[in-house]
Amino acid sequence: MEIKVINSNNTAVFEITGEIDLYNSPQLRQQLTETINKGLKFILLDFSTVKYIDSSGLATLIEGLRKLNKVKGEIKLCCMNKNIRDVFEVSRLEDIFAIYNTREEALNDFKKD
Amino acid sequence: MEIKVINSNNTAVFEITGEIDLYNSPQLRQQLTETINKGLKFILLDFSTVKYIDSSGLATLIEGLRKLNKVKGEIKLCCMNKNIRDVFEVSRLEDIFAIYNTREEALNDFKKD
Amino acid sequence: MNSLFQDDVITISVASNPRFLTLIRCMVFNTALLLKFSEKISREIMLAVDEAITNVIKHSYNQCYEKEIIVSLHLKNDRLEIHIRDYGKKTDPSCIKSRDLNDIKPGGLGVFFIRKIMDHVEYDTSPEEGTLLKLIKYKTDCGPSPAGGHNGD
Amino acid sequence: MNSLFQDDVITISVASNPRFLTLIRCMVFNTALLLKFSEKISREIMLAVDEAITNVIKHSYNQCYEKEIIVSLHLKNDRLEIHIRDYGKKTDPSCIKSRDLNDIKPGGLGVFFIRKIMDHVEYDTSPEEGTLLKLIKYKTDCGPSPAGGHNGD
Ligand SMILES: Nc1ncnc2c1ncn2[C@@H]1O[C@H](COP(=O)(O)OP(=O)(O)O)[C@@H](O)[C@H]1O
Ligand SMILES: Nc1ncnc2c1ncn2[C@@H]1O[C@H](COP(=O)(O)OP(=O)(O)O)[C@@H](O)[C@H]1O
Repeated sequence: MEIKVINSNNTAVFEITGEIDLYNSPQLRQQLTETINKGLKFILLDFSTVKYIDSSGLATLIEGLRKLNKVKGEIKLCCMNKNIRDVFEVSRLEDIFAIYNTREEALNDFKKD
Repeated sequence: MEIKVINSNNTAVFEITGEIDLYNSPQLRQQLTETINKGLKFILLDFSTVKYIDSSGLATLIEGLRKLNKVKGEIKLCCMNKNIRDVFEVSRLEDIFAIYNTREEALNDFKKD
Repeated sequence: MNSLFQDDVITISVASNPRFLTLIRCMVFNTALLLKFSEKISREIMLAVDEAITNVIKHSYNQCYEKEIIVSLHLKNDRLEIHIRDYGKKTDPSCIKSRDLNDIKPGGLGVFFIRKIMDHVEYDTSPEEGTLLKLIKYKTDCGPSPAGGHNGD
Repeated sequence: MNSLFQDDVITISVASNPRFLTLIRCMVFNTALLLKFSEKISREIMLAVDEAITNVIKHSYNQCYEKEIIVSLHLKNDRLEIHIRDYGKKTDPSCIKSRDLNDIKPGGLGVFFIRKIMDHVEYDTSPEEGTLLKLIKYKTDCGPSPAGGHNGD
């Protein structure tokens, strides 16, 4: 898995490539923590090139969601393929995470003031 | 592996999907033999969706080439991705087979009279 | 489909290191495809096995990465049977439960996926050392009825 | 890269049925990627192993599909070592030769690919039953010089 982080103002976009499992999720967790600690409160995870996610990856996302909620930040996800979407659907995390089709829609929807 | 054969006049186009190895090449061999036995002498193999080929697949192609040569027919290949092309290059079969980038180029180049 | 697969068993032995999960996944996914499960179901079976091995690494082996895991894939005409053998800490199978989906917290989804996806899930702790987890997925129309499918969940 | 891989061995046991070649391929390809071989080299290693197993099925086991093949992948820091064990007919290794590329005929390319791709190819017929084929691919700059790379070919 590779993560490219693009920061601008208080928003960070994560471009994630590859598989998110028990092996890779610590790296995602660390990247999320670092970003939140830097004070960025709006995080968009672009899933365009994510090929796989399991419960270790989902747990990491839920952790990130909780941390951001505490600081009145937001986490959004976009550009999931059908296979990834299915995993969110089955685990009913579709209702918990804000999931968008495109990066633009997601970015425009951050509730900044 | 799946093969879809499209016949028109004395030309057959094989649309091959998947991997060509010891398991699948008998199916390709059979399809080639049937087609040649039907009297079709110009055969184009479209490799667009071929993901893998090994020496069993190459042997099958060489067999087809020989059979067609005997009846003054032709076999042509087109639309290989880089990985497949590499296998032809390394085994020096690039010089033996007529390989084209597009289906149109290949079809136009059959030496029919 | 004829009886070609009746006796085929594929066995993979691998260290309990998460970096090898990806290898087991491609093996399981492609085996399911060979058995003519749909791509969607094959992907689900792959996820269930990934979760089961993740749990072996985390819970049976306490994140110790040098222990042995043996995965065997039993190809049957009507089903794919997957055995996951570890030599780690045993747990009372009745304690291995998925969490309530309404309780949003990290963790606790692995067992949910395993039970949701597979038709049969059995933790056999009878071996002297470790556990043998048996997972079964039936081909459509060969398995138990949907109502009885997610056994004991 | 540190010494994480020093002792890792992955073992796969499978029937000598060509339909399982695709499983071994994905395993080998992904293992090579894990070891940080490039995608191109990983693909080549996958081809070499495919050819070696194809030959076991064809020549050692005479197309009998119910025999056992054991593939073990030894992950080392400087190389990937692949052992292919069969329990079939032994052959004098000096008879296992690739054909002249200028002689265009079906067949005879498998051994060519194996020797071209791998840095070390050794047919060990010393086991009481069958053959152990050892294939080694070194990481760039860790192996023998290119001139000496395609040993004995
Ligand atoms: N192989 C196992 N050995 C022992 N306990 C297990 C095993 N698998 C699951 N468990 C128990 O079941 C619980 C739920 O597992 P799971 O749904 O995978 O979530 P998580 O592992 O994230 O806690 C675990 O917390 C653990 O207590
Ligand atoms: N594993 C093996 N056991 C016995 N003989 C082998 C083995 N591999 C290769 N050979 C011999 O080497 C020859 C060349 O092999 P190869 O290049 O794979 O071509 P092919 O198998 O198409 O003949 C074979 O014809 C066979 O005689």
